[in-house]
Amino acid sequence: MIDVFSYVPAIVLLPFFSFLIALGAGKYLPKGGAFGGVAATAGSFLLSLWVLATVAGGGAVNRTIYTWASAGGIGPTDVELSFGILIDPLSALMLVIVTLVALLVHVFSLGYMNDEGETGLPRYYAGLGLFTASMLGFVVADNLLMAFMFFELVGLCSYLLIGFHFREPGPPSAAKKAFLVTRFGDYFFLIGVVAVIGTFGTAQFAGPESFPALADAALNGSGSVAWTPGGVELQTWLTVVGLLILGGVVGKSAQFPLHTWLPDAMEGPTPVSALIHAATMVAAGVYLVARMYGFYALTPTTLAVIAFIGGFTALFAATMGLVKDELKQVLAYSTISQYGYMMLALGAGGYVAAVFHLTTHAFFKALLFLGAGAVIIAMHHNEDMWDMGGLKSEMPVTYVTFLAGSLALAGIFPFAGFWSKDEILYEALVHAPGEPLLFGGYLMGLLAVPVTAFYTFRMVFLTFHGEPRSDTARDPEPVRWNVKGPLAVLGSLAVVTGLINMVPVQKVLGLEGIDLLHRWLDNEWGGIAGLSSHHYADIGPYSSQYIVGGEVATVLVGAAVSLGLALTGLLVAWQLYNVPSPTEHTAKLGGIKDVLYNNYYLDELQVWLAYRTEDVAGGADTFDQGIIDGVVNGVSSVSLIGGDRIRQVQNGVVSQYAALLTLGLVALIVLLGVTGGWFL
Amino acid sequence: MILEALIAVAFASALVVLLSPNEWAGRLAFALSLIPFAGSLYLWSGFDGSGNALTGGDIAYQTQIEWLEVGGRSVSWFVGLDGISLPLVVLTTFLVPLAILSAWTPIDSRQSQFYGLMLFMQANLLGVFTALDFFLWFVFWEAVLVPMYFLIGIWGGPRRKYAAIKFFVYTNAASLLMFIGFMSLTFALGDSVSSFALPEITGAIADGGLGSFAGLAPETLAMAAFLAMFLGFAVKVPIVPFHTWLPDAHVEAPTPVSVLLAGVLLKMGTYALLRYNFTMLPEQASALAIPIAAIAVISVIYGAMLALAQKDLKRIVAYSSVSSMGYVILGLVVFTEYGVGGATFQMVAHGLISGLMFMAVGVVYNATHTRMVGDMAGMADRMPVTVGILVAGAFGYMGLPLMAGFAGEFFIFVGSFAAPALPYAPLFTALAMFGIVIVAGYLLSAMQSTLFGPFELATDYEVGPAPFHDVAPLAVLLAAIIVLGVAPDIFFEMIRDAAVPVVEGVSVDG
Amino acid sequence: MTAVASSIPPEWYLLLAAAVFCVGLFGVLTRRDALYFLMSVELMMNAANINFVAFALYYGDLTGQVFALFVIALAAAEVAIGIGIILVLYRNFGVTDVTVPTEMRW
Amino acid sequence: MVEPLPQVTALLPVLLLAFTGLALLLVDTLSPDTRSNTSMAVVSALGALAALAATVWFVASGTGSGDTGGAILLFADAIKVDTMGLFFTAIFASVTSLVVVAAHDYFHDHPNPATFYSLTLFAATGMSLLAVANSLAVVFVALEMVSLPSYVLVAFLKQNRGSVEAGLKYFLVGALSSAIFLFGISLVYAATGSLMLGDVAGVLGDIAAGTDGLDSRSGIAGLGIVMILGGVAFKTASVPFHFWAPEAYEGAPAPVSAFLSSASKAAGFVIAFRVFTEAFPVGASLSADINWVLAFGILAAVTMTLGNFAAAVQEEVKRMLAYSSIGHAGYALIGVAALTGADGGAAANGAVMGAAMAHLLVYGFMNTGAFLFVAMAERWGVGRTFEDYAGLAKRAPVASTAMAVFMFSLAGLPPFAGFFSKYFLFMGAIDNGFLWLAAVGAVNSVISLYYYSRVVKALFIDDPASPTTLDTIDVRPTALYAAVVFAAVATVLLLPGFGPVIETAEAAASALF
Repeated sequence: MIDVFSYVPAIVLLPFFSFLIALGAGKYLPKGGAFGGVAATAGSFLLSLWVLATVAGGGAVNRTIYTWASAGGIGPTDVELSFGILIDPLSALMLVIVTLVALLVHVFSLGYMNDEGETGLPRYYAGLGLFTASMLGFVVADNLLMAFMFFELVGLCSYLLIGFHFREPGPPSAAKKAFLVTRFGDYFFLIGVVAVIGTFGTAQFAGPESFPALADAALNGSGSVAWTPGGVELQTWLTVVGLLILGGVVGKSAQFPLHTWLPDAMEGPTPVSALIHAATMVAAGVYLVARMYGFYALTPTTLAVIAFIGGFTALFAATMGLVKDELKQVLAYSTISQYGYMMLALGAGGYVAAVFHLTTHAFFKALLFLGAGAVIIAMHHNEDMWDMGGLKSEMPVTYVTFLAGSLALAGIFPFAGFWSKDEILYEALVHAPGEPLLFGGYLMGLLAVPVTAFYTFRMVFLTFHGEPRSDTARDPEPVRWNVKGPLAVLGSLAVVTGLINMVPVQKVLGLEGIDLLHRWLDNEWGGIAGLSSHHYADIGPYSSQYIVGGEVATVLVGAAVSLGLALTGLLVAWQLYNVPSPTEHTAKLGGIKDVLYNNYYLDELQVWLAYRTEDVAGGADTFDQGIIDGVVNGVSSVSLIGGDRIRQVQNGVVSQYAALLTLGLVALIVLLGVTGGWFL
Repeated sequence: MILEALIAVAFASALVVLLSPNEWAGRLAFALSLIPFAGSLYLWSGFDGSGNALTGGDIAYQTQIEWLEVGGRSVSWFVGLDGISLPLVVLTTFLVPLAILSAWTPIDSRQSQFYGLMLFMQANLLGVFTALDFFLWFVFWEAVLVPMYFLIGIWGGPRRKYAAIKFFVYTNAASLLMFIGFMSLTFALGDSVSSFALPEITGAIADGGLGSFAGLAPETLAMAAFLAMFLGFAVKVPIVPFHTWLPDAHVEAPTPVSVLLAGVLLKMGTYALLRYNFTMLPEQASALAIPIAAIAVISVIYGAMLALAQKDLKRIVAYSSVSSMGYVILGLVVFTEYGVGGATFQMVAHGLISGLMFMAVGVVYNATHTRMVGDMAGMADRMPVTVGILVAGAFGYMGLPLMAGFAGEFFIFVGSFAAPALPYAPLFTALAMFGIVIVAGYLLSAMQSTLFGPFELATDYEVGPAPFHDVAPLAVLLAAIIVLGVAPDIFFEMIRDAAVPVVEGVSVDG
Repeated sequence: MTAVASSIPPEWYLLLAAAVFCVGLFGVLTRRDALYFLMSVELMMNAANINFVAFALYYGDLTGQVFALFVIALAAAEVAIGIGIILVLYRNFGVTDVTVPTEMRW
Repeated sequence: MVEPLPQVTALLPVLLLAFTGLALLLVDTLSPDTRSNTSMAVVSALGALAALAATVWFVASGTGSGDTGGAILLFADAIKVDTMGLFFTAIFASVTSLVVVAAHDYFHDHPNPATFYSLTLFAATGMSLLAVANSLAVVFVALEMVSLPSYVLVAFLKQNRGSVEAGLKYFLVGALSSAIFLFGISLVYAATGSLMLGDVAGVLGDIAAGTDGLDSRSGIAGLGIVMILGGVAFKTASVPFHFWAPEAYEGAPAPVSAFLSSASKAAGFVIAFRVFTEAFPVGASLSADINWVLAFGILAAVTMTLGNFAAAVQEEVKRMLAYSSIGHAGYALIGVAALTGADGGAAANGAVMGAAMAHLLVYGFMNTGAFLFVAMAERWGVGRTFEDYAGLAKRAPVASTAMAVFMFSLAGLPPFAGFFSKYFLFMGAIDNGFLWLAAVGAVNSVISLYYYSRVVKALFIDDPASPTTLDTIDVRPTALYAAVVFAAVATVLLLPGFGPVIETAEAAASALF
């Protein structure tokens, strides 16, 4: 039996090689090195499936494969910084998702980039390859430091790909913003990493010597940590560390208040948006929390904060999605909103729910973006929905798949999104009592449901229904297999993914065992001790309470409420926009419209902050040149002036020389005489 | 005797190039500068030292020959390598050939003198990093000023004369202060030392050989000497507020000189701080831990803020060097293996990265004849490869993982966050870390406005891709940076080994 | 030695010499003519001679007296040189006033 | 070993110089038509070099040093040949040879250069005699032997107003100073009743111990000592007796300036070193309430400060060098200022005074070289200011490089000998606990770096005012070049070869304590 896990590095390295090939030889290869990328991601995908199968067969691994920096003292302890792989149900699942989406994006790019005659394709495919590789490296990371490093690399790739069209003014600025804002989050993440290593002497995710295990032991008194900052109580300190790491999550997963980079990131090519938002960069944040959930579960405050941020972001972003005119803008805010749901789930102790939504969202959001890409091709890169309309007859495949994705996003039964979102809300609901923050998060999450349904179908109707509102819409450019293929795959996934975890059905009908994902993440087929949902539930702070009657009742009520709300939103959208020639109704919102349209003026705020910082810098510069350097130059000029005074003594008249000479001598005599007492 | 041969070859080639005709001085210099590089690789391969050279570790390639005797103490030719000096020697011999390559385009007058001086400087730099006798070290230390003065003064920019004299006088003043400090320290040891060999002096101090001197009690004297030496080296590093000579020198100096100035000369200061202040007088260092850490943090943040305010690409990189050196100081003062080792590693890493940045900016300058952010835009359109490497280097500067800069900074942060020797260590570390945000801020802004967007150039030069011999060194540097970032242990292990005795110099309870 | 000479306490010789020295010094500081300057210097040297001679007598060893002769000879030589310089001074500047030549200053 | 040789041969260097001078004078007077500038220069150079050779040989063979039976006393102990004397004689001889060689080109069109050579050699003779004097009488006589020719040399260009003015000022200040010096000697004689250095020291000891009646003598002796100190200050161009120096060095022919600022200054220091150690030992003087160490300390600080600060703001290179040589006098004074009376301080005292001696030797080369470069510039006819020197390196790379070497060496930068000599001097001061003196020296050497580098900047960095300015450089004065290059080479080689110098100097100085 060959050990598949020894091939795990290959999953990461294959896309990396495609990066090297595209970068080095891309311009000599057909399609600008696209095939290399496709082949590489396909290989990674197959390997990932194999890994998944192996894990299903009971295998799991947590292995250090490379020592980055040899052991040395950091004060309280010695540490060794290393790279390794951690393959358990969670990471195996994530591997499959990432590689699949990456593969489809590569294929789609053939249609979106090559067929559209883009320049700089080698750079593009190199970027995709590196992006995929970084994300995969992040997924398999076995310790926080390695995770951070690939986390950062993901950021770099987002910079490169968002700024792909560097000759235009917009993309570079968007790329800069994306990197800067996430870097700001990563600053706290980095402090967190250092703090974890300093506190526990290790950054391992799994195993008895992992930092979640050590923290658990230290909290229940059966162990201790190497170091805590003087005077800080352990629980508090762990909360602080948790929140610090959360900073990185908030940045990458575009949670409030660091979400502002994501809409701008739409400047990147659409397939890149699909990759970033569905499966890689933005997913990384949530995945990180899930990865080290054993640590977060120990600190209720952190969980509550996560839940609240998530719920708030879900609603907040959804409202902004209401009024956008560009196709991708709507999708962008929906992404932010959906990741808010995942955060809510994690904060609510719904570990499985979060992973579930992460999975479904990965598929239907990739689908939506690629669909949007198809539309954009058809519309000759015009994204304004008010110029579209009536496309469903022109591009049926795109329409059907896009519709599936939209239904999933809106959380309509029985599409994937329904199951995952419903479970999130359920988890939040049952854990909410006695947790004000969590309850607030739940309410906002619930409120976001109709809003989501509304803006989703506003988008669908404006794009595909009604009369064409422009010439291009009347005669859209056809798309080829390399566009339809990925859409078809993802479309079907968007429909069926929900089946992997039909908890409500199980609970209502009592069908045991159909909650595959639960059992999967509970290590039923194998996994690593301490990384199971059960364990998390045990150490977590929450206990379930059913408001309405028993469990089943609660399930049904919860599902009914969320579905009902979703349908309401859908219907409103139907009323307003599913008409031959829809008109803008945003005016009805009055002042609120501007606020929403300008994203609550948060970008303005950040710009303002940036300018103030520059002012401070300018002041510092003035101070530096004026005062500090002034002193330096002052010393020299003072010396020279002194020299000029001194030379005046030498006035050329020899008699005065004689006089001064005599004076000097007398002075000496007097000095020595007085000190020596000669004259007594 | 290999070490001697290395330095001798460097001096000899300097002389040869100085006398060679201008036409092929550049090529000759490059060829000759490869010899020391090969030599240093050989030294690396055969390196068998362990421990710290000053605290009685096994010194590799050691030679000690009596030179002269003054004031009853002997001065000797005493050179050797340990885990701290070897990486810096390799760095020097590695950077010089590349710097010489990068000079082929911009240097178009008095080439033989230029390259001769470059090689002369290299010889002295090698001396600085290998000398283990105070006076021998001091000779090399001061001798570096002479070629630098000419290199800035003759081939520099418009205000080159001002910059050259400022650098010259300022750093020399610092050396004198340091000299007085160190001499008082030595003579306070009385007859317990019979030479100026640094290991002997370090040992004597460690054994409590310090007596009262010039009316100062031993503790007072040690503290005074520490401060004198610290201030002396602070100018060289440079640490805020003694940094103002640096931007002027960098802006005026021609590209290859900036490369060596940022890449190696600044490291002289931190290297000396490590050798003298932190290895010889650890108690004083840890007694002053808080103020030193404070100025380290100030250097990081203040330097970064200044860089944020600059419009001249070279000035930006210059100020960010000030910022990066702040990390090194922080790493030194925390007295942990990762802190001190990381600081030393950061010297090498920053040497490579800042070298790359200056070189890349220089290549752009060769094409555009301007370094002002406002004067150009969209350079990526005209010189893709150069810009690509420049961007990579910039990310390296921002501490992108798997590049050398991240390794150095991360080692320092890990080493300092929980350091017992420094009160409020987590606070200081967190503050210093914020530098990585600001550095991203100004580098990204500068790149966005100069490299990206639609191409435009204030001047009307025809801009095309840079010649091979301009781009090649950039690529080589980038490769080195990545290698060092992926496998820092190739240096870090030996560095840490040499750092352990330094760390043990301070006894921290708990 | 004669009774007179020995009966005078040595301090008096010192005072005399000092007085003469000061007179010379006063001349040097006040006179602007090179020749007066020269003479004043001679005076100062002779003040020294007084000491030598007197204390040679006081201590009863001849070194002082012999040295005084040397000094006189050297003074003569110095004057010779001085006159020569004053001569060329007169040729070039047309004066013997020492305060006139001030071309080089500061 | 030199044992078989009769004692008097120890004076060989002095005699060589003296006879060379006489020979030149003889030829010049007997057959004025056969003399030629070249032959004169060659003869005097040979004479000086012979003296140098003899000196070096003596030093090498340890003549007069402790390990070969100690100093050699001659002429009723009036002469004392020891290592220090020989060391300084070496300085005088080498400077003299450099100067006479350079003079050959400098005076190429002078009607009667012969007198120059003889006068120079007579002055040199006086200096070397000064170096071995063991009695205040001999000191004074030798001092005049140095001074009188020097006055004439400064005023050597009779038609040149500058030269004459310089000569006049030098003479007047010199005459006054030697009068003061002489009166000081007389007072010391009055207080101690002897002129022999050793005996004076003995009586001073008695006075300190108070073992004889007249304790007021310490006052008289003190007065005398301060006046003698004044004479020393004159020779070494130290404040407040420095006023002659800027004018004399600027107005005199450049070779003469070189000679005075290097050799004559060293002569002043040999007086200081010998008289103040052998006649007025530190310990005895201090216990007799005569704190001349403090006096020298003040002088050193003031002198180096005045010299360097004034030099920093000069427009003319030659005058800048003049002030810089005042500054260096200040440095060298540390050798007698940073002395300690504490018992057991002998070694440290020897160290610092030895460092001063070594500094003077190195200074002899680098400063002479610098002035000879100025001589070359005057020979070329380029102007005197920094601006006039702009871009010279383009036309005269070798000479300019040599000048750069001198400047950096004077500034105390490696890899030049000035580095060691200066830093060892500061080190000696610190060793004796005179941190403040070292600090003042440090500040000053920073200033000096500024103005020395101005010259280098002019030569190498600045561009000539107009392309034609450099056309005046149409000759290559061989002898001048030879002298300058030789001085430069010596300045460089003395860094690696500093060992023998400093060790000899220290040994010689330590022998005095």
